[in-house]
Amino acid sequence: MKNYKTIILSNQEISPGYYRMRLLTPGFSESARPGQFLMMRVQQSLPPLLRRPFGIFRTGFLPADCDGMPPKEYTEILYKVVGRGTNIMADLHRGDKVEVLGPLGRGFDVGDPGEEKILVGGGIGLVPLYMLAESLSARSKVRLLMGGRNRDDILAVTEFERLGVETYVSTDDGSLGEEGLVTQVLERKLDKFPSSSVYACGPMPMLDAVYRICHRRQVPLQVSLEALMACGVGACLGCVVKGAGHAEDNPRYLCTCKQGPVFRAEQLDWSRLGEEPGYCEGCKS
Amino acid sequence: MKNYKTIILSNQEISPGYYRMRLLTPGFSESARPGQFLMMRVQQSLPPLLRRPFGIFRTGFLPADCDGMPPKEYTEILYKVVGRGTNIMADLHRGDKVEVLGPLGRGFDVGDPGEEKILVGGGIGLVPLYMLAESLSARSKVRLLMGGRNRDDILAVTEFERLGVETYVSTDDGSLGEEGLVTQVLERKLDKFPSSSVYACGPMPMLDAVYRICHRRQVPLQVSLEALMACGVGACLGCVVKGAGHAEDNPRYLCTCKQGPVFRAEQLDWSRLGEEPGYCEGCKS
Amino acid sequence: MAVDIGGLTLKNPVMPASGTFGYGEEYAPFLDINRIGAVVTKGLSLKPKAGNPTPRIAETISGMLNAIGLQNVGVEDFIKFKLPFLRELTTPVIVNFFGNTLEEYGEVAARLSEIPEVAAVELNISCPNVKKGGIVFGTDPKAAHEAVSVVRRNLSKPLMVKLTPNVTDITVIARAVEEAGADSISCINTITGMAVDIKTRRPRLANRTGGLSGPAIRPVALRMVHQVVQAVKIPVIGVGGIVRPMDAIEFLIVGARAVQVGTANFVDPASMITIIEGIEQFLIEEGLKDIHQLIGSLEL
Amino acid sequence: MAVDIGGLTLKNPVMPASGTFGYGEEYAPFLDINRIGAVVTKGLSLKPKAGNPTPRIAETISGMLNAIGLQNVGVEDFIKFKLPFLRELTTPVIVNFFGNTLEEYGEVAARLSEIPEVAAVELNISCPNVKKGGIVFGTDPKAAHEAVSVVRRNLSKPLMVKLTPNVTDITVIARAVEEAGADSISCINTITGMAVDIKTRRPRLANRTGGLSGPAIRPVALRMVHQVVQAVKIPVIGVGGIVRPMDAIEFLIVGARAVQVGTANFVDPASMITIIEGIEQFLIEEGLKDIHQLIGSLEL
Ligand SMILES: Cc1cc2nc3c(=O)[nH]c(=O)nc-3n(C[C@H](O)[C@H](O)[C@H](O)COP(=O)(O)OP(=O)(O)OC[C@H]3O[C@@H](n4cnc5c(N)ncnc54)[C@H](O)[C@@H]3O)c2cc1C
Ligand SMILES: Cc1cc2nc3c(=O)[nH]c(=O)nc-3n(C[C@H](O)[C@H](O)[C@H](O)COP(=O)(O)OP(=O)(O)OC[C@H]3O[C@@H](n4cnc5c(N)ncnc54)[C@H](O)[C@@H]3O)c2cc1C
Ligand SMILES: Cc1cc2nc3c(=O)[nH]c(=O)nc-3n(C[C@H](O)[C@H](O)[C@H](O)COP(=O)(O)O)c2cc1C
Ligand SMILES: Cc1cc2nc3c(=O)[nH]c(=O)nc-3n(C[C@H](O)[C@H](O)[C@H](O)COP(=O)(O)O)c2cc1C
Ligand code: FES
Ligand code: FES
Repeated sequence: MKNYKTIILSNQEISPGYYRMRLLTPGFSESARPGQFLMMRVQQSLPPLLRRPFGIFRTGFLPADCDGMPPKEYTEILYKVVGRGTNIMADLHRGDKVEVLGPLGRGFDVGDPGEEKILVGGGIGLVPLYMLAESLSARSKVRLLMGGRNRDDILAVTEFERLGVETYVSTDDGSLGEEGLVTQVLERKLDKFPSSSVYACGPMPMLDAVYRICHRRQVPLQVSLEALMACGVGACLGCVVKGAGHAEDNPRYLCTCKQGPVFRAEQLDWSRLGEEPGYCEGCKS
Repeated sequence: MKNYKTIILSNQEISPGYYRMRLLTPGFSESARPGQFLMMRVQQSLPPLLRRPFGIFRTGFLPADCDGMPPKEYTEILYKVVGRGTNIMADLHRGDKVEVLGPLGRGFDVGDPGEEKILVGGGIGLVPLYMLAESLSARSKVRLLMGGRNRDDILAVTEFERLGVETYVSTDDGSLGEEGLVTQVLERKLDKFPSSSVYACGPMPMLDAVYRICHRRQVPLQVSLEALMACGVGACLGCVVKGAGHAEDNPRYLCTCKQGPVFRAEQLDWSRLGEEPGYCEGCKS
Repeated sequence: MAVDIGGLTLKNPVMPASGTFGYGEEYAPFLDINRIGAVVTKGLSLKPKAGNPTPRIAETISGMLNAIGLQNVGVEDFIKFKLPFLRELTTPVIVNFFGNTLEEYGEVAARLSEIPEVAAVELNISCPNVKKGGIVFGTDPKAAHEAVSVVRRNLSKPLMVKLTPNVTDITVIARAVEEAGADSISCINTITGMAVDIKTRRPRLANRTGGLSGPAIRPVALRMVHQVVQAVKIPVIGVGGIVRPMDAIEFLIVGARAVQVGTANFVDPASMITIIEGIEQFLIEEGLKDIHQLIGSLEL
Repeated sequence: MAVDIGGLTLKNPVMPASGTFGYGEEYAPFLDINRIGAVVTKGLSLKPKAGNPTPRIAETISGMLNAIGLQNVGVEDFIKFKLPFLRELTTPVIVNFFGNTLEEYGEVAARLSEIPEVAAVELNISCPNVKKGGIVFGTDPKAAHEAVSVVRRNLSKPLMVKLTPNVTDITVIARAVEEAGADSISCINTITGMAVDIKTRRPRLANRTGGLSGPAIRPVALRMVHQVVQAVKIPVIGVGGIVRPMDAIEFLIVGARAVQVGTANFVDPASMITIIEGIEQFLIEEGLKDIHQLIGSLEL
């Protein structure tokens, strides 16, 4: 965990409105766990005032230079352009300076080896699942159910396949893969592999539906949430989400940045999570 | 007078810390008079909030394209990088969008033909004198006394020479031209050509000294002043300067943007002008 | 887009904030003034006023400080030199004014009542830059009531009263002003602020402090407009940090009947036109037939 | 760089603003906490407090709104879970606290007095986000006097009192607080503001309004610190929109004995270190041997 004052190695549009940014981050990957995130300062001058949170897509090493320099460690994020900050990011180039704080938060609990694992990604919610798939796929059968509104929202699936993950794509308009909701695919897979555990990230309505499916079938579920964040480190208490047992007269708030962003489904109060304003608007829009 | 939403044709460092920017401004030069200025919005996003005022250095036409398009009219400014706004400007490139409001203010009164004219420029204060020299040099003998701290502050002198203007350069450190203050040169020239009229623009202490010299010798003087400006059009009353006869109990303020930036020396209250805070700090630093 | 702001109907809810649009003519070359809802003039007093020493303005982060000190030509010169331009406009003219004493408030009001071209007046009881009078009237409910009452008695035109944000509870002042006979309330004026040049160690303004305006103050202005809308029955005009159409829309949503655009005029002289067009566009996008479906439509 | 802030000497005048630095440990990975003048904790109450519903934060132009609602672990859990980390620090710990009633203020003060690791306390009579109590104490001089008196009687440590900017005249509150026995005053807390999502037409904060912080409010904070410095004899700690060294220097010049850095911690967790180094650098550049030559050196 540290503030990396670093530079961009590349920043490319990978699908309309979606970008992939690679950052130089020596020492980052040793500590980064699947499901963690970073807080990015998109430019030195203000505004925007606050940093923006992004899931860590993956980390890696550039091959060593001919001149004998050690291999360079990098971190990749995938992001969707939704507002002021991400618009500025889309204009950045190789060599531009940025600052990232991380890795932050609690990632996924990888669970027992051998168990079947189903990963459910909705649009940009795919991001934290890649490193999870990397660490799961060595020890378990992993299936990725990837959903989006249309083909543009389906990202990086071939990279999951390269890890040996079985992938199933669905889109609302049928422009890629099966036509329909990713949750319909999930129901079918759970019919077939009822003892799987599920890991999900995506828009809140999707997570809500996934929760209801898993809850009904008593399948263990971990979700990665989004929230508006100011600090990302547990200091401001701006990013809280209602924990299980929350009530007006007995409020129980959990910090998304510090106690999350990944939660076991049982930790959360699902009663109104689906309609929580301000959550995951980036994904919804 | 209008708000030109236009683009930059070129933007180059012409001396350390000084830039020359050329803007596409169809229709601008018909109305631009020597000594007028424009208000530039340095970028579409805020901050900086306010526009920045810059003297009009010159206007001109690009040669007509081969494809038969009409010649393109442009406007040039010269600026010194002193703070936030000018730093942003220095980073702009050909094709970048900017907005300029102008031409604004009252320019120089060119006076009678045949009279000897002495132009006194201090550093970036040279800017409004070029178009003045253009219009004077056809009808009068024109001398430019150009002063600066060191050689870097001496700008565009050869361009004045091309107009047939006799130029005399002085620098505080003697790194270019004569060593000494431009006001010493002025005294010598006035000894020789006592019936000249003087036009000056530069740092406030310089203008103050020029005023005292001209006042003593009863030589007509016009000065171009700087002031902090918000609107540039006479609406905010932020840019005022003390007029002749100003007193605590009988305050007389003149708008630098609308009644100036060029004033006849008699219009102003010179008693404390030299120590006016906030004036021409850009030139001083 | 037409709205009624207390006895005066405007063709659209966008007008300049006093002091940022001169007497109208200064901006005539840059926009079609007849397209805006109304013109609001620089604050007038009985006698001409010279204003404060310089520097009078300072840029801050996303805002600016000003201590103009209400420099103005006075009512008589206004009539002589500024009215001829305004008379030719088809859009209504709202004259902003202030006084140093209760009597002066009354006198200016009476004089303005005689001018047919003045469609309404905006009474400034809130300028932080006048040492005498000014500040007291706007921050004390009794004084505010008194000032408004005097003006009301001397005035035969719609009366808009402009409130200062530099108070503990703006609703108390708003109610006092309503009770004293205001037809509408505009808020907010600038928030008193300060900036220092660390090199010279002097205040950036000769007057030491000045009024903060611009986008920086918008959240504070919006909160106060929201409070005032709930406290009074007369129309409220929202002012403070409006730069983009969406900023104006925020104010309309919390219940402002119209908005004033101030500092933004300096940034882009055509801002008001952009804002008018942006609101029209928004109504279409949201399927709203009438601007009144937007005004006060805040979901709680 | 050492300064005395009313019975407590700090090695330098830079500390975090309450609520933006958690209980210290959250930021430990990002800066050497022992280099800052003091740690100031998130506001504590007698019992744990859950805070407001979400959304609790919204970004604004050059600022942010928050309505956390003073969520905190309560005094006892603070002692049990948060103090162990703070105990290991060599830099002094200032505990910020508040109460819902006068009795609670007294009780927390008494409890904090017993903790040797607490070097001083900061009494928050100014948070705009607590409906009960809070706001009343900070905006009324009598209530402020009473609250401070109760705390004073129960406290055996240096007492800093934090003022709200949401008042007509902050000097009245400052003097009341001084008279009641405060050792120092910190100001300002956030300015109440609001923002609306024009698409959903809902307030961006579940609490509707929240406190505005960040660079946008700096000119207002600086003005108030300037006023308070002139109104009282006890040391004043400047807070509000400090991001860069030059911002802190502005506050020192108008007379702040020390400064607190709030929202800037979110932007750059090392801001306080940068600010400390920047002030040191400035003293050298300006040829000042002692920071007291800078403090209050405003030229008028
Ligand atoms: C732990 C975490 C991980 C995330 N990972 C990714 C990722 O890998 N890729 C990606 O594209 N996005 C991710 N997001 C969302 C991303 O942070 C926001 O899309 C981004 O901050 C929007 O910034 P902006 O300035 O472009 O938008 P703004 O102009 O600030 O807002 C535009 C819209 O985005 C919404 N929004 C703003 N901030 C957030 C936020 N923190 N969370 C959710 N919605 C927000 C707003 O409500 C608004 O509707 C993540 C968010 C969190 C909390
Ligand atoms: C009528 C007029 C014509 C001008 N012509 C030119 C020109 O041709 N070339 C040129 O380089 N500069 C010119 N200036 C000065 C120029 O406007 C400022 O240097 C510029 O606005 C500084 O902007 P900034 O954001 O870089 O500096 P800031 O960060 O805003 O300030 C940096 C320093 O510049 C000073 N400054 C800021 N604004 C002004 C201003 N309006 N006038 C004087 N000093 C200011 C500040 O006091 C400060 O010391 C002119 C000013 C006026 C009023
Ligand atoms: C330079 C300047 C001069 C002003 N003069 C007046 C005035 O004469 N009378 C008045 O009521 N308000 C005056 N104001 C306040 C504005 O009308 C407005 O209330 C304030 O600027 C907030 O709006 P804004 O953020 O859109 O600028 C002035 C503001 C500025 C910036
Ligand atoms: C997220 C957040 C939480 C805050 N919590 C508290 C608090 O618990 N107690 C308090 O006295 N002030 C609290 N404040 C106010 C700050 O301490 C500070 O007074 C204010 O933010 C202005 O400073 P800044 O502009 O540097 O942020 C909080 C501010 C923020 C942004
Ligand atoms: S973002 Fe600040 S506590 Fe989570
Ligand atoms: S700059 Fe606004 S009146 Fe001159």
